Order: sequence, then structure tokens, then C-alpha cells
Amino acid sequence: MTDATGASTAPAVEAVHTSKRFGATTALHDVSLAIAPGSTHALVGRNGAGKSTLVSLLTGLQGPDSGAVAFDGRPAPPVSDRAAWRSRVACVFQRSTIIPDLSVAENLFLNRQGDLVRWGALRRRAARLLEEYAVDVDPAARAGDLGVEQRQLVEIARALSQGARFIILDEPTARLDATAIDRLFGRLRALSATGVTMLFISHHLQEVYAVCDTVTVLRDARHVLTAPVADVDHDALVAAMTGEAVGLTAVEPRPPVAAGTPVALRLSGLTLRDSYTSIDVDVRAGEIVGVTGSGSSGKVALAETVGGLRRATAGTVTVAGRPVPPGSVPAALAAGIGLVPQDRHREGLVPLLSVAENATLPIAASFGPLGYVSPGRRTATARAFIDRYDIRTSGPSAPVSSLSGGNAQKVVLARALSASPSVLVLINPTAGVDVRSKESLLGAVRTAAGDGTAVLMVSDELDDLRHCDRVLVMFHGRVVAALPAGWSDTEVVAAVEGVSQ
Amino acid sequence: ACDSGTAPGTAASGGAQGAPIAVDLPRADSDFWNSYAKYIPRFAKDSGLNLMTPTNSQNDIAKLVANTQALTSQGAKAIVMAPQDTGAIATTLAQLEQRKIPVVAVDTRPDKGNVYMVVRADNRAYGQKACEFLGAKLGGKGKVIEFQGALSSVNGRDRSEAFAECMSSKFPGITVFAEPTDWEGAKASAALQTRLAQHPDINGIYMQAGGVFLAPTLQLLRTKNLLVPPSDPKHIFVVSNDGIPQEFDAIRKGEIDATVSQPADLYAKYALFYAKAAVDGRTFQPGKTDHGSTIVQVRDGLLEDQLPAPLVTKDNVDDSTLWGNQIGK
Amino acid sequence: MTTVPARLSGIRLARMRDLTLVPAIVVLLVVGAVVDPVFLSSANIVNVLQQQTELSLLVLAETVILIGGRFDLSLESTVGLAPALGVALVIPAASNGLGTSWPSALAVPIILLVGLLVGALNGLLILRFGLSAFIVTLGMLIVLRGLQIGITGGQNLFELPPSVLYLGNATWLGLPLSIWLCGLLFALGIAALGWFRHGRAVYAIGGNVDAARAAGIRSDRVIWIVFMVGGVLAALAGLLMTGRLGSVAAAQGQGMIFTVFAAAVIGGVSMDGGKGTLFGALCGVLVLGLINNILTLAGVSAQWIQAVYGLIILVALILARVTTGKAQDS
Amino acid sequence: MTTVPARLSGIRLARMRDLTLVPAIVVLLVVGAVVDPVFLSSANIVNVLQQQTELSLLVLAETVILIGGRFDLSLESTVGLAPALGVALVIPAASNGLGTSWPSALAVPIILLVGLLVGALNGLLILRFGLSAFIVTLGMLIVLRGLQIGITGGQNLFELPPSVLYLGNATWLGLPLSIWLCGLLFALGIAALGWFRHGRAVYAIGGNVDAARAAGIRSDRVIWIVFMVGGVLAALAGLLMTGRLGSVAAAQGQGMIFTVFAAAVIGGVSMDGGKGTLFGALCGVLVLGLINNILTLAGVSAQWIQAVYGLIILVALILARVTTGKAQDS
Ligand SMILES: Nc1ncnc2c1ncn2[C@@H]1O[C@H](COP(=O)(O)OP(=O)(O)OP(=O)(O)O)[C@@H](O)[C@H]1O
Ligand SMILES: Nc1ncnc2c1ncn2[C@@H]1O[C@H](COP(=O)(O)OP(=O)(O)OP(=O)(O)O)[C@@H](O)[C@H]1O
Ligand SMILES: [Mg+2]
Ligand SMILES: [Mg+2]
Repeated sequence: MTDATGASTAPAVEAVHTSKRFGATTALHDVSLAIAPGSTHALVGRNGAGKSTLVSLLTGLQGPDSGAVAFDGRPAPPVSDRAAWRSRVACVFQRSTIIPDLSVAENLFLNRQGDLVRWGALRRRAARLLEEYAVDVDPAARAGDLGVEQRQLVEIARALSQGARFIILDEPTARLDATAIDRLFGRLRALSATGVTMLFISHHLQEVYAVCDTVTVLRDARHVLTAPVADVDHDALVAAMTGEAVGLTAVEPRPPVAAGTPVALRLSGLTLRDSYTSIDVDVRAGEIVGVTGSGSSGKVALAETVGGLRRATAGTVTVAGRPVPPGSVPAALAAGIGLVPQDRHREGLVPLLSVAENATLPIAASFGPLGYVSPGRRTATARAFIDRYDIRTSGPSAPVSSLSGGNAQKVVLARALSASPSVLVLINPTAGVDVRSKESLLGAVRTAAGDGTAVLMVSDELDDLRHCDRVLVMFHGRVVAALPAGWSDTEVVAAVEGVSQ
Repeated sequence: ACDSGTAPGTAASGGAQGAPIAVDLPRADSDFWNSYAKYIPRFAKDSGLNLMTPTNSQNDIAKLVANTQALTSQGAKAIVMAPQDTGAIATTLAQLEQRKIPVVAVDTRPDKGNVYMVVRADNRAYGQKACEFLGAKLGGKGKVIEFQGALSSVNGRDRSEAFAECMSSKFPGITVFAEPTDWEGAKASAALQTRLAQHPDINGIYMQAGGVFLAPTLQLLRTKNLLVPPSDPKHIFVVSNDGIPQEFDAIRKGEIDATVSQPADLYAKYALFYAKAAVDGRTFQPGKTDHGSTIVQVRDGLLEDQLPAPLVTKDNVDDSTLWGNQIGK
Repeated sequence: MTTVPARLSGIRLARMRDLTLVPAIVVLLVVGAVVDPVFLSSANIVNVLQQQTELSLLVLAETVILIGGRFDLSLESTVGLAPALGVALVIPAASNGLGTSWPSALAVPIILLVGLLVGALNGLLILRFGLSAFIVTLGMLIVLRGLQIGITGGQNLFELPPSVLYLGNATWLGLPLSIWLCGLLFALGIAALGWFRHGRAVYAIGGNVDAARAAGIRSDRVIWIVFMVGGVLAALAGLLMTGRLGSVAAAQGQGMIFTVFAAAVIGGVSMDGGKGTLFGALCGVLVLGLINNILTLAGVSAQWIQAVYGLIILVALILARVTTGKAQDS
Repeated sequence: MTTVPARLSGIRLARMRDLTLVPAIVVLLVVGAVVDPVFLSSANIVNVLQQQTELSLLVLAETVILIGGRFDLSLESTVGLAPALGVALVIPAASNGLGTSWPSALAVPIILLVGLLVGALNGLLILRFGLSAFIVTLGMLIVLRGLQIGITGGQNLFELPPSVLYLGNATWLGLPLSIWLCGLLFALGIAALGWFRHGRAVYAIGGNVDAARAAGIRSDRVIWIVFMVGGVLAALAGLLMTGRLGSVAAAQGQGMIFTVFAAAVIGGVSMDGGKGTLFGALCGVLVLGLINNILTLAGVSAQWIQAVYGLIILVALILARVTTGKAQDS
């Protein structure tokens, strides 16, 4: 299957007229895709366009309703023959496939341990692999105890180490920080150089341009275009994804917050042992303050403390001059703090409940007297959220587990904003959200700020941070830099890496 | 709502004429009650009764109540039941009394409420007989282990109390280890094993139900090499209760020494006899009966026909009138 | 991807899952009528309903606890202990009482209070000490059953004050009071779980306790209350049973918990939490009750009745699965 | 964030969770010795072990099934049905047999085969039809128990062929064969679950079935095999019990499943799947056995023995919780 043998090389992987429906939802409609051997192929599209569904067909987790999948010109193995699939394709799935109660080492070599497991050797192999990918994780640790980012790195290391000649990465970067992404890209380029074929999914279009040679766009379950990346510029790509011929608008500078505006959120001397120390931050009403830092900087723990998920060992959080009782979400809510938690699957959503119910959990009390929750009013509110935040769903009563990743994230944001909080704490709010939705999400945050909400936004994404009035950079549990609007990307990256000053 | 007489002829086992008579079996998992269940249709046929298909309440009082209601809906004119839980049946009895459906209680006596007749053997006498037999055999001293039933069972309680009273008053030299077993053979076996480790000189066993305890006990004694003839000083004297054929076999082989034969055949026969008598409107007085038993008035309005329950030993084990010698085999 | 048909079908599906057992109930009603015309008589139907009242209260309690993602095995022992203690405290020692001879008006309040305390204790051990609900309530089951035997010496109590007898015996407008009571409590429960904030919170906690907590739900408090309500309902079931049977049996309630789980799970309640409805659970209770009644009326031989009963449950399940096309979870 | 202490503590924690019950066992041994010096005699210890053999085989089966994220309630009925069927097919009708009078050498193979078939059927219904494991195995429990009563007419079977008696009675090197057998099977089980790919697959499936499937594990096949192994182990337990008690009781095994779950969960096995070890479960079995033995030796009054038993379990749990500082899951 080398190119040298002739022009009629079969595609490394091919989906031919595949369709897939879930109940009344058509997730894929007659989509065809062929990936040339050795190429790095990008798959883009808005949330719910059908990307992950296509991945599930290409990895044999689900069979198509119609159409077929082929590898190297030969039909794909039957869905039941998992071993055959695994020899053809490795995948980093969008949803975590880590088994929390097993060790990191075992997760890395799941079902590849050999018939008789030699634990010492397995741990050493795992340690070598992790070292190779520069993941600072103990192979003997329980996988469920890892942070989101470490878990993602373990999944990536697992997929890349399987030795398959075709690798799919479904939004691998959504949960990684900048340095980790750089390292990943280095690794992908090296693999590509050895002739490995890749399918890469991301909502960061600059990443598509950085690592891919060809791009395929899906829109509303249909194939829209396939072209070399060099032939489609950024605006054209966005237009293909959204179906509108409008480019992205640049981030509008926000009017500075007036000097006399009262402080809405004050953190004084906030300390959480082993995580962060003596954090003093004031956020004024209407101000958006960004917080960034590397994986172990303590930024997430800080945000979770403000949201009431953790109890600080010292220091206080005050909202509008009143101290907030620590370590209690209801108290934080009562004080007017809304939170978008880090992991939407773990602490963001109740999968079996409807979109409407998930989005309105904190404000259920407002839908009627004596705790009565009027379904009509709840549905109406939810419908307004679905419109405002552009949530792609079959309706307010659909279970939130049927949503695509990005749309689920929008439900979490809708929930945090539902109570019209005076302080909004966001942790990676746009993780896994498509470009256009990202705009509308951040637009909603800006609108909230414009209405006087103080926003504390923890994010690794420069695009998110660009909407902030100032950005605090944390390093090893301390704020090491405060950058006013107008910073350059390199300034932030340098501060995050701890090389500034 | 529903009064008697509205139900059409729903008797499941047709053939015979006359008022339908219902029987509820208390359980289907013990040899004694299974023998009883086999005798019921046989005697019903013999005396030409219109017997409805017997129901089974699986030792569950709620099921018994439900069965009773279903049977009355289907037109039963008399009900034979064996309420193992003797307290919980009071309300049902009151309701049946209101509807003028006579009840014959077999094996147990309701704690409260009236029935037409109680047909049972005297369970206190079982405990008494076992105690006297063991006491005599052991010469008034030694150690005896007793497998009790469940504390919530009136029959078990009667046997335990009578046994304990008799032992303490007549044979104070005998130490009794009373083991609660919930009628489970495995529990009895475990208790015996533990006690034998603790007191290797145990020389008597009283088991309140041969059906469940016989095989586990013999098996354990066999593995401990304690199944020896009475002449051997290591012999453990065993008194059982029920009178199933396997107990008789064990007596013949000298593995156990005695059992109290609880008359399954007479239970069935006289339960149906009294049910028919009730439908026919007959009445009975306390005193001797024509079948070798005594009717006693246990409280106002409650008569009990106390059937004889013979102690079976090597001497009379081949008596062909014993029910255990009549079935199967 | 049009949304309108999707929305309709979503609603349809949710409703359908609730109605899964309705065809089974209809089939059972037809079969029952064929087996014996007595079956459809109002007397028989009332009997079936009344016999299921205590079970249905336990199912109500267990369903709410299961939806909240927990477990309670000790309900069946509360059915026995609560009335036993309540009665033993007010009757004279001669009738197997404890000799305290408290005023008999206290019996019913004590019974309900015992249920409340048992629920509170379960909640305390599970939530404060972080113990497994299965094991705590299993231990509690054994302890409570043991306490009942200890207190009563294994005797049945049958000198009951009239207040204790009332609920299980009274008839209102031609129907047993216990049926009215069950109907009312189920209606309340369905309303609370379906349309009230705290009821919805139970679903959220059972579905994902971390997310519920992050959304500001005081999950420990809600679950604690659920356990206490469960205990009170179990005590109430015990009260009804005591009244209906006219005594507190030493083994009262024993073995019920299996049937409770069976009814709830057949009715579509998940053992994993967050899923199921009270209406479904009630249907589960009815199905089991009808099967029992029909088997009795049909006069299935005592030797085979249990096998037939189990088989019908299995077949009913497979049918429910086929008609709704929805896989259940373990 | 240095990794070395984290690694150490990780290992320590995992080990500790396994050893949670060891202090409880030590305490029980001391208490037992104080209660009665006979307790520590080798005869008594052998008794305790032998009495637990059947239970421990069921716990072995249930633990593997629980780790795989499923449930099997029907194990306890296999304990009764498998020997009943195997024996009834070979003994003459006069001894309550079925009248087939097959050669008695077939009895043991038939017994094990029945276990295998029951497990296979459970697996089929659960995996192929997507039914809830709880309900399928509950239905199966009732059906099998019913079948046993139907086949034997509710009679105990007393006439056993010697091959059936052998396993439960024989003694090798001074120890009952059943103890050797249990020890061997547990050793095999611990090795398989700890060091073999298929055993590790059971953990993976119980932990996250989607992830396991994505990793190429044939989860349905593994679970099916686990159910079949469980059935065979239950049949073997029935065989041992039959031999030890010298008959197939009509109620053989009845009520054991509660104790099985109690032992497994006390031993640290999670009802949610993917968590627990066979060693822990074995400790759970021992704890329950020792408590029973000590209560018997101590001669606790029949009236209070159950309450004391339950209380000790609860206290043991709270102690285990306090000593390891690890919350259990519901
Ligand atoms: N299991 C399912 N049940 C019902 N609907 C589903 C299911 N899986 C996916 N869908 C629906 O199919 C559509 C496509 O989903 P998919 O996950 O493929 O989107 P995606 O392109 O990966 O989006 P994202 O960028 O947000 O990850 C969505 O409308 C989603 O709601
Ligand atoms: N409760 C805790 N106990 C012990 N260590 C903790 C605790 N909470 C956080 N840590 C440690 O503190 C450090 C900072 O954690 P945090 O989750 O805030 O990092 P982060 O900067 O948000 O990383 P990421 O971007 O990957 O989410 C980590 O090393 C974490 O392991
Ligand atoms: Mg996706
Ligand atoms: Mg973090």
C-alpha cells in the first residue's frame, strides 16, 4: 500500500454512504469519507454535526444503519470482532474511557497486559510510556484519582502506543493546557512522518491548520466539503461549518469598568493546603477576570473554592461585602455565585434528566409556590435557554445524555447563568464548544458582565482570555502575574511557564 | 358486596356432590406436610366430599389470608387451614365467622378467635415424652442438646417449654443446650458440631422436627464416629419428632432411639371429618371420642380434638397403624 | 434534524416506559376473568387491592429510596418491630407487654415514631459514617428483627388497642380505609416526585450526586429525609398489617423485602438510582398481586404453583422488554 | 507534587483496603478464646471452616459476578435444585426419585451441568434480551425453587449415591476435603482475578463497560462465562452441602443469598461493580462464621441472639470504617 506501487492506492480508511439515526435524530446522513494513507485528516463541524458518531462507526463501536466502512480497500470486520478492529484503528474518544478503579498502568495496557499479568513489568512499561509522553503520573496511582488533564494524557498515550496504523483523536486538546498541546502536536508530527494515518477532530481551527493536510466539514449530519487545508482559509471553513457566509468577528474590546464600581467578589488570604496559597483578588461588578496557569497551578481548585465545592483552609470569600460560608454550594448560590464546574460529566450534568431540568436545577424553586415546579414554566424557560445559547437538541424534554459534547457544555453554562448570579465562576467554559457557539457562549458571559455580574473565568484558552478585562497567571499556587487587557500571547505563555521576571 | 351463594359451582375437583370444602396447606417443603397433603384428597374421596383444589400458603400468613379470601369468593362452605402463625389469623377468623363459614384448624390452635374445631396433637406432650424418654435412658444425668424450631412457632415453643420444664423438674442432673435453628438443618448441624467440640461428652439429642434435622444429625454423627449401638458408652441417645418413614428406618438400624409420631393421616382424616360435620350442622361436646382421642374445651367456644401421638421406639416401630409405615415405601 | 417529531417521540417514549406494564395488567385481567368469573367481582378486586396495601407502601418507600440512589433492606423489619414496640409498651405484661402500660392512645404515635427513628438511624450511619447502605440496612434488618424477638420473646401480640386496629379494618364509603390511604399516599408521592422541587432533587441525586451537589442541592439532607419518610411508611405498613391481621405476628413482614424489590424493579425502577416512577412501581405491585390471585383462583397445584409464578414473572418481563424495545439496566 | 509519596500511599491504601477485616478477625479470635478455651482448639476451628465452605463458594461466585458489575440472586436456588435434580434422576422412584434411575455415576456430572445451564440461561436472558440482572435472577430464583418442589414433591431426598456424599464428607490429611477444595478454588480465583487477562477483564467490565468494550474486551462473552462459572460453583456448593447434611433438603440453600451478599459487601466488594477482591470477600465469610461460632459457644439466649448478631455486624462495620478511614459506596 505504498504510494510507490502505483496511483490506485486504496484509502487507508473509507466510509461509504454511511447513515446513522438515534430515534428521531439523524446523526449522520449519507456521509462518505476517504482518508489517504499517511495523511492527517481534520474533521470539523459544529456541535452535534455528527463527528463523534462518525468516529463510533470508524472504530466499530456501532454499526451504520446503512452504508459501509472499509480499511485499505477491504470491508471492515464485523462489529462483534473487537480484536480485529483494534488492530486497524486506535482512538482517543471524546468521552473518557478510563476505568477509575484500575491503576494508570493497567488502564494504559487494558486488554494488552498479556495472558498472565506481570505487574512489576507492566508498571515499568507504563512508567516508560508515560515518561516518553512526559506525563508526570505515577503508574500505580488509581486512575480515578487523576485530574482531568492527566486522565486525557493517559488516554492519548494509550491510543498512540497501540501500534495501529490509523489513529483517531476526537477533541484530544479540549482538556489540555498549552504546553501539553505543543507536546502532543510534536508527537503527532513524528507519527505522521512514519506513515501513520490520522483523523483529527477539534474545535480549534488553528490546530487544524497546524497539524492537518486535508479537512472534511460536516454540517447537520451531512458531508459539506473535503479539501486540502491550504485551499480553505479560516473564514471559508467557518462558512462551510455554519452555512453562513459571515466570517468571525474580532473580539470587541470591552469598555473599562468604571473606577468607582463596587467590588462584587473579594478573595482575601485564601489558602488551600497543597493547592494554592494566600490568594487576594478583587473582582468588581461587571468585570471579567481571567485566571490561567499550568496543570498544577491551583487555578481550578481556586475556582472550585469560590463556587463552594471546596473548603479553604484559610482566608475568606466575600460577595458584596458579606462573607460567604465556606465549602457549601447552597451558601454560595445564596450569596449569588454561579459556577460552571470543570468536568461536565462528573459534576455538571445528571445524564438521565432532561435538558430543561438540568438547565434549571438551581432555579427550580422559582417555578411555583411551595416548591411546586410547574412543568410549563420550566419548559418555557428551558426553551428560552435553548434559543439563547444555541443548544442543539431535539427539545427541552430530551435527556441530556443524548446531547453532543459541546451542546452538553452549553447546558451547564445555561444552568450557571439561570439564577442571574452576581458572581459567575467559570472553569474552562468553552471546552469542546464549536467556534460559533463559543462566540455565543462568551457573548452571553459578556452580556451578563454588562448587566453587572462579576466574572471569574479560569481557562487555558487564549481565545477565552481575550474577553477578560485582566488576566491573572498562577504558578504553583500563587498569582505570579496580573496582565491588563492588551497582553500579547507570548506574555501569557511565558508567565504560565514560570519564565517571566 | 359479595355474599355466599353467588359463586357458581367452581369446585375444581368435581365429581362429588355437596358443599365445596376448601383446604389450605401451610407449606410444601416438609415431609410431614407433604404426607398430609397426600392424605387429604385420598380421605376426601373415601368420604365423598366435594373438595376444592387445595391452596398453599407457603408458611406466609399474608398468603393464607389471601387464599382464604379467594376460596370464600369461590364459594367454599368450610375451610380447613393450618395457621402456622397463630396470632395473625384472628381478624380473618372473625370475618369468616361473620360469613358463617366454619373453620377447622389443623396442627395449631389460634391464639384468638373461634373455630369450629381444632385438630391437633398435644405438642406439650411431645416435649414431655421426649424428656421422659431421654431422662430415663440417661439415668438422670448427662448433657443433652435440643434443636428448637423457630421462636415464633407455637408448636416449637410448646415443645421447648414442656421439655425444659420437665427436664428441670424431673432431671435436674441433665444439662440442656437449647439451640434455636429456625427449622434449618444446616443451623442444627453447625450447632451440634460446635457443641460437640465444646462438650465431647454430650450424650443426648432432642430434635423437634425429624424431617429437617434427622439427616444432618446422622451425617454428622457418622463422620464423628458416634453412630454406635446403645450398648457402647459413646452412644448418643436421639429422640426425634414427626414419625416420617426415614425416622423409623433409623430406629430399626439403631441410629436413633425414638420418635414421636405426629399423626399426619389422622390430621387429614379428622380435619375433613369435622369440616363435613360443620357443613352438616353437627355439634360436639368435650369428652372421649370414638377414635381414641379426647375433645377438650381449651377456652370458651373453642374445642380441640387432641389426637394421640405415640412414642415410637424399637419396640413398636413396625406397628402398621403408624402413618409413617403406611405411605410410599 | 427536525425537532418537532423528535420532541413528540421523546414524550411518547417517556410516557410509554411508564405504561410498560399496562398491557400486562390488561392481559392478566382478561386471563383472570376467563379462569373464574369470580375474579372480576368487586369483592375479589377489593380483596386483591387490600392485600397489596402494605406491600405497596413498602414499595412506595423503597422506590423513592432507590430513585435517590440508595437502598433500604430494613424496611421489612420495621413492619414488624414498630407495631410490636408500640403495642408492647401499652398493653399489660400479662398479654406479653413490656409492663410499662402506657396510655393506649400513645400506641399509634409510638409506632410511627419508631419508623422515623429507624430511618434516621439508617441515614445517620450511611451519610455521616459513609457506610454502605446495603450493609447498614442489612445489619439493621437483623438487629430490628432480633429486637422484636427479644422484646416479645417470639410471641405474637394480640391484645391490641382499638386505635391500632382501626386503620387496617375501617371501611369508608364501601372501600377499606387502607386502600384510600394507599391511594392518597401514592398520589402525594407521584405529585411530589413529579412536580415538586424536593422530589426532583431526589432524581438529580440518584442520577449524579456530584452534579446535584454542584447545583446546590443539599443531597445529604434530602437523602436523610427520604430514609426517614421510608421508615415512617414502613411503620404505617406495619400498622395496617397489624390491624388487618388482628395481631402483631412475631414474623411480621419477614421475607417481604424481596417482593418489594421485585415489584419496584418490574415496575421500571432502576437499582442504580435516578430512574423510575411511582406509577410504574404501583403497576409492578398490581401485576404481582393479580398473578397471585389468579393462580389461587385457577387452583394450580400446590406442588407447581411457585414454579409457575416465577415463570410468569420472567415471561412478563420479556414481553415488557419486547413491547417497549427498551433495554433495562442491571 | 512529588510522585513518590503518592505512589507509596496508593499501594498502602489498596493493600489496607484488602486487610480491613484482619483487625476484626483478630479481635474475634481473642474474644472467642476468652469466651471459651475450646474456641481455639483445632477441632473447633476446623468446624468453623467446614461450616463456611458452602457459603464461601457462593461468595466466591457472587463476588466475581459483582466485580463484573452484575448480580445473581438465583445462586441460592441452584444450591438446592442442582443436587435435587441430579439425585432424583438416579435414585428409584420409591425414594422420591423421578423414576428414571440413571446410573448413579452420572449424579455428580448432572449436578454440575445443571449449575452450568442455569448460569448460561441467566446470561442469555440478561445479555441477549437486555433484561435487568436483578429481576432475571430473582425470577430464576423463584422458578428454580418451584421446580425443586415440583420435582421432589417437596420431599427431602434421603437416599443418596455414595459419589454425592463423598465430597462433603471425605477427609484428606486430617482436614475435610471441602476445606481443601474451597482453599484451592479461592487460590485459583485470586490468581485468575489478580494476574490473568480474563480476570482483569472482569474488573474492567465492571468498572466501565463501554471503556472495556472499546479496549477490545468481549464483555458479553466474559460476563456470560462468569455467570456459568457462578452457576457451577453454586452447584458445587449444593453438592458439598448435600454430602455434609446427608440429604437434599427441600429448602436447601433458602435464605443464603442475603448472607452471601453480606459477606461479600462486608469484605469490601462493591455492589456497583469493578471493585473488591476475593481475599476481602473470604475475610467477610470468616468474620460472619466466627461471630456465629462465638455466639453459640457463649450460649447467648435464643431470645436475643439475633439482635446481638446484627449489632456485632454493624459495630464491626463501623470499626472497619474508622480504622481504614475510607468511605464505602452505597
Ligand atoms: N446515543 C445517542 N442517542 C441519541 N442521540 C444521539 C446519541 N449520540 C449522538 N446523538 C445525537 O446525534 C447528533 C450528533 O452527535 P455527535 O456526538 O456525533 O456530534 P459531534 O459532532 O461529535 O458534536 P460535538 O462537537 O459537540 O462533540 C447530536 O444531535 C446528538 O444529540
Ligand atoms: N483536596 C486535595 N487534596 C490533596 N491535593 C489536592 C487537593 N486538591 C487539589 N490538590 C492538588 O493541588 C494541585 C492543584 O490542583 P488543581 O486541580 O487546582 O490544578 P489545576 O491548575 O486546576 O489543573 P488543571 O488545569 O489540570 O485542572 C494538584 O496537584 C492537585 O493534585
Ligand atoms: Mg463529539
Ligand atoms: Mg485540576
